[in-house]
Amino acid sequence: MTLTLILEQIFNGLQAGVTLFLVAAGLTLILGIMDFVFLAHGAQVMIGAYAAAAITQATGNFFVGLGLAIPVTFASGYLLELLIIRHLYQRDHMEQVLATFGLILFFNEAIRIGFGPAALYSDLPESISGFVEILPETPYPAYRLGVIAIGLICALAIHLFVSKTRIGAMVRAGANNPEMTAALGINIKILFRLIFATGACLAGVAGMMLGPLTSVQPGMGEPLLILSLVVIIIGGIGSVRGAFIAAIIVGLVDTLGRVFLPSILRLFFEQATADGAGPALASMLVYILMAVVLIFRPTGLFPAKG
Amino acid sequence: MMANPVLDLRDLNKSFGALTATNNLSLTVMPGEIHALIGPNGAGKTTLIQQIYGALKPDSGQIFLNGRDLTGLSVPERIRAGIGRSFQISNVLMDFTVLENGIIAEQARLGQSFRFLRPAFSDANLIEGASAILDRVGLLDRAHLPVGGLAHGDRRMLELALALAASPSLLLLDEPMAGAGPDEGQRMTEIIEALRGTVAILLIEHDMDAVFRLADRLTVLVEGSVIAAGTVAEISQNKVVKSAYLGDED
Amino acid sequence: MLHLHDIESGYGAGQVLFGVSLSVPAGHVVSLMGRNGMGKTTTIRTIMGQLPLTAGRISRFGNAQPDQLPFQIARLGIGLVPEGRQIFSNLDVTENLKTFYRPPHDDGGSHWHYERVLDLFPRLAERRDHAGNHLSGGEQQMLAIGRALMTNPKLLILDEATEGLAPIIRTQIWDCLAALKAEGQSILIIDKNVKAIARLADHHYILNKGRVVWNGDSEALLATEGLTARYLGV
Amino acid sequence: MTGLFHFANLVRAGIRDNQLLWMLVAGFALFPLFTHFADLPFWNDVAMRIMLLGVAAMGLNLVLGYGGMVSFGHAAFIGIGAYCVGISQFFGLSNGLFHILLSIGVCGALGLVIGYLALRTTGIYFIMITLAFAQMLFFLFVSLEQFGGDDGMSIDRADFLIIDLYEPLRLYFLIWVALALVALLLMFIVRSRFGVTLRAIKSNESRIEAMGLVPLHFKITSYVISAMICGLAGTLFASWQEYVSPDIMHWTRSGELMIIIILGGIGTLAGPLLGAIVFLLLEEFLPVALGAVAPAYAENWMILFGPLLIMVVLFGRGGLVGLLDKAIFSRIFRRRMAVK
Repeated sequence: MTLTLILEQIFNGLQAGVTLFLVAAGLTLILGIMDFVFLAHGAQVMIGAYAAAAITQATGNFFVGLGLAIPVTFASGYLLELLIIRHLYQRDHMEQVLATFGLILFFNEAIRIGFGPAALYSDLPESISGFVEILPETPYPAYRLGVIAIGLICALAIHLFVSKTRIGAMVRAGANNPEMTAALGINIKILFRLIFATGACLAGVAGMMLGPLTSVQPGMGEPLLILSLVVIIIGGIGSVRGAFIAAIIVGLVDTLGRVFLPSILRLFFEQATADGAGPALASMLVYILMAVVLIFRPTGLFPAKG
Repeated sequence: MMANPVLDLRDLNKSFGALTATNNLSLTVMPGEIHALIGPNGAGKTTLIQQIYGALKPDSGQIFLNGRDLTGLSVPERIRAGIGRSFQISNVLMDFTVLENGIIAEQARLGQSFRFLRPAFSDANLIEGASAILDRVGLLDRAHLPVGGLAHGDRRMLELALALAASPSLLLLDEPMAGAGPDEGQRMTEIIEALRGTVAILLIEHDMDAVFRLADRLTVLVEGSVIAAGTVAEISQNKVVKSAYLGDED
Repeated sequence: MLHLHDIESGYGAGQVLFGVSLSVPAGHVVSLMGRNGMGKTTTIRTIMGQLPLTAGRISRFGNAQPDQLPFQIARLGIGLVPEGRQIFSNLDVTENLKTFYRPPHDDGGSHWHYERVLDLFPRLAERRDHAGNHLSGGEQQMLAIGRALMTNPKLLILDEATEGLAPIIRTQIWDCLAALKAEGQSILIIDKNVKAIARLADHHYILNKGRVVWNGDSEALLATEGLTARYLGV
Repeated sequence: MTGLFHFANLVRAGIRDNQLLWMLVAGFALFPLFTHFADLPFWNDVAMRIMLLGVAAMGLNLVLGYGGMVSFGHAAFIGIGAYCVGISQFFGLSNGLFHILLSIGVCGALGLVIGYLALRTTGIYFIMITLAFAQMLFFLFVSLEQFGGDDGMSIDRADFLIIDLYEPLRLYFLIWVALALVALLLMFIVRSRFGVTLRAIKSNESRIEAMGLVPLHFKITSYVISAMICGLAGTLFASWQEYVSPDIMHWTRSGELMIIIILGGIGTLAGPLLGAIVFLLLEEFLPVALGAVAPAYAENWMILFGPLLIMVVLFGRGGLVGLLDKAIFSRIFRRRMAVK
């Protein structure tokens, strides 16, 4: 266990964390402001990844793929809200679970029909597939570093947008008291739709950035969806700041736990026990973390209301 | 010799941020009396009821029921200690019939709610107990109606019946006349009147005709503080009350 | 400005208003009085489109189109100061004001903007960075009025704007409303303070059990024997 | 489909919920007779799956339908029940009765822990937390290499007392007995003082508190009972499948259970079983139907099933059965109007 390895894994954790945040940011607003259980948010990740991969293949240019995928995901979120989601706001949570579960099945199957069940792999262009020395003799993939940078920039942009702009203040007012917000002349239906589309867009950005790092395949969004739900519960539903902090924590705990937990256990237990329990414990770590947070703070670390 | 009070509030304080909802408030309710709590909206009446009931925790001060310190007890524990409550907005079991509401209250009173075998709604003993509960407010003839189909005033009656079910020593009534028509209000007044002497009542009500008719004593609350307390005659002559409540300031 | 013709409304199956008619002419201050539970706030909520109109007609600034949404009604030029103030607790004072700014409808009236609202309520200027839930009741009330003024309304509606406040704060609020009236602001106000409202308003309506049982000017209000005791008193 | 339509009519005609339940249970007892004479042995297998999913859904329905707790993690209990068989056999313990008792015990204890933690929250938090706990267990078994990890482990149909479950129909009737027992248990619970209070908590928790009862006690108890029932279903599922892998507790299965309940009719005794029938028939016939139209895409039947779920939520308040019923009825009705 060297310093290099630790540093590298911390960066991997950060990269996982910021990606998770992009998925969780929109979702926490959808859950918190609209009180809407939107399980198909993972499908937006998938749509973003496929859009980027398909456009990259068609145009042969990775950056065009990334650039064009953004409006595609925004439009898909906008249309989804307009056609289906807005009819579900007044329904109870269980019906929302059922309908958005149906959406997941539909999107996964549609992608399977359109692109086949096999995973798509997209190669990174030469220009960004190299390594950067983050410390002397500690090379780190440039692309992952870029993902971290873009994720942090997005996080900063979201933070500034929500806390500094007038529309951001409208969003927060809408979260606090939608009826009063409307009575002051704000069209909260449009506001909700834009939040929804923006959330979809952010999830899409996460998907397209993950494309070259993982396999792009039907259902790829669901593990991220579940993890981002954990993030939202830890951070407090409806809080963007909470989502960011929780996402980084979850990203680091998950990544570092998987790498280092078995060796840490080996310090205390016999090798066989440690090797058996290590991976199991590591994969449960974020859920254990969530349970612990809930025992002490049942509404998460930074609840948006109250 | 003075009897011991049923409810004894000592120096209660409660604030929400900079908003003082209850300000150093002390108050007693004597056995069998109807004690009305009046004051403008936002004066902290419901907040006070919530603290007695246990849904809100006072920042400081103590609450005694029959000499027992309730501070720190949960809502169900306070109910079992002898508090009954009706809510501002009808709080009854809407998906059940009137009789079923009574049966659920009766089995709770008997401490039998944790039984798994015999059907509850066809149990003769429970039906008998529930009928007695409903009879007190004159709802027996509507026992088999679903609560959802009940007139608003009857729902208020059922609410009162449920609050009375466990024979509490203190009844908290939060605007029992709210939303009732004139006839319903009259009926409710008569039923509360009939309870006088059997149970101590702390009553919040805006219908002043009803308050003047029912209350043995009045406490006037403004901005969380008691500004006057006394009999109906004393309060209705009180200049401070007039200016604070009617707002006839110059 | 605002005309209600025989409106009926309520919550679900429970009807609250049984044919209420009233008018607010331009530049006038009109009051709506009555005890709690008589339908005052229900009338306001129906005017704002927050409750459906089941019968009758509402004309807002000559626009009588039914089924408008609350935000559309607000944009026609109604500024609401709601019962219970309803300040956004997670926004600071500045955000509570600036977020809802809309320019005036025509250049005739006065123009309310952030600085001018702070001039009107110097207390708010001192607390401009405080979150809404860290304000006292009086400050919240001032903020609610300021917030409604920021929309540059043609008609300002105040629902119990002095309720539950200390007398000195109430006096400030009344002075502020008098100043607004002097500028020609049209106002519909609900309050229980008969004397203060008789000084401010030109015309009064008294609601009892969902019906207008009396209306008239201030002189008549104060002169009519037993009116306040019957419909308004303790 | 006409059969289901007929049942819906029976309900309308005043056949009570519990009567419908017992008719269905009796139907499953007689079903092997039908498959024997019609020479359709494959359908016994389908019927076993329906009964197993039905039992699990009935267990979930106690908290979901009667208690109003939207648990999105009940597949975990099915999985734990199934792994109780696998792991017992791994250590050489092969008695089926022991497996059942073990899984009921383990699921009860686990239900107590998860229920206690999850029920501190409400609303969306509760949904998400139950889901997260199920995921925790899912990943636990994915990473337990000694018990097969991702690949799972195969299972012997264990001896149940002296019955050899490899004999034809033995397992079928063991499952049937479990179904009947669970149906009986739920019928008693739902009508009992406890069940009545649980339903009242769903209707209005604060009124139950105002009666001096602690709602949490009732909720946790029902959560534990429902976990045990799902554990039982999982144990039998493992025997039926002769195999167990983490897949059995994948979060989509929790979704499936919810779908089954809502399709059949939430908060009813017969609903979960009815829903299981509809669900598995859709699973059998949608590919056939799709294959008839577009042979290349028969495997992609989910593309129809997903929108179907959305339609049920948007237009069919009374579950799929209600939807079908309404559609057929209104057509007949319109035709009659036209004749007049």
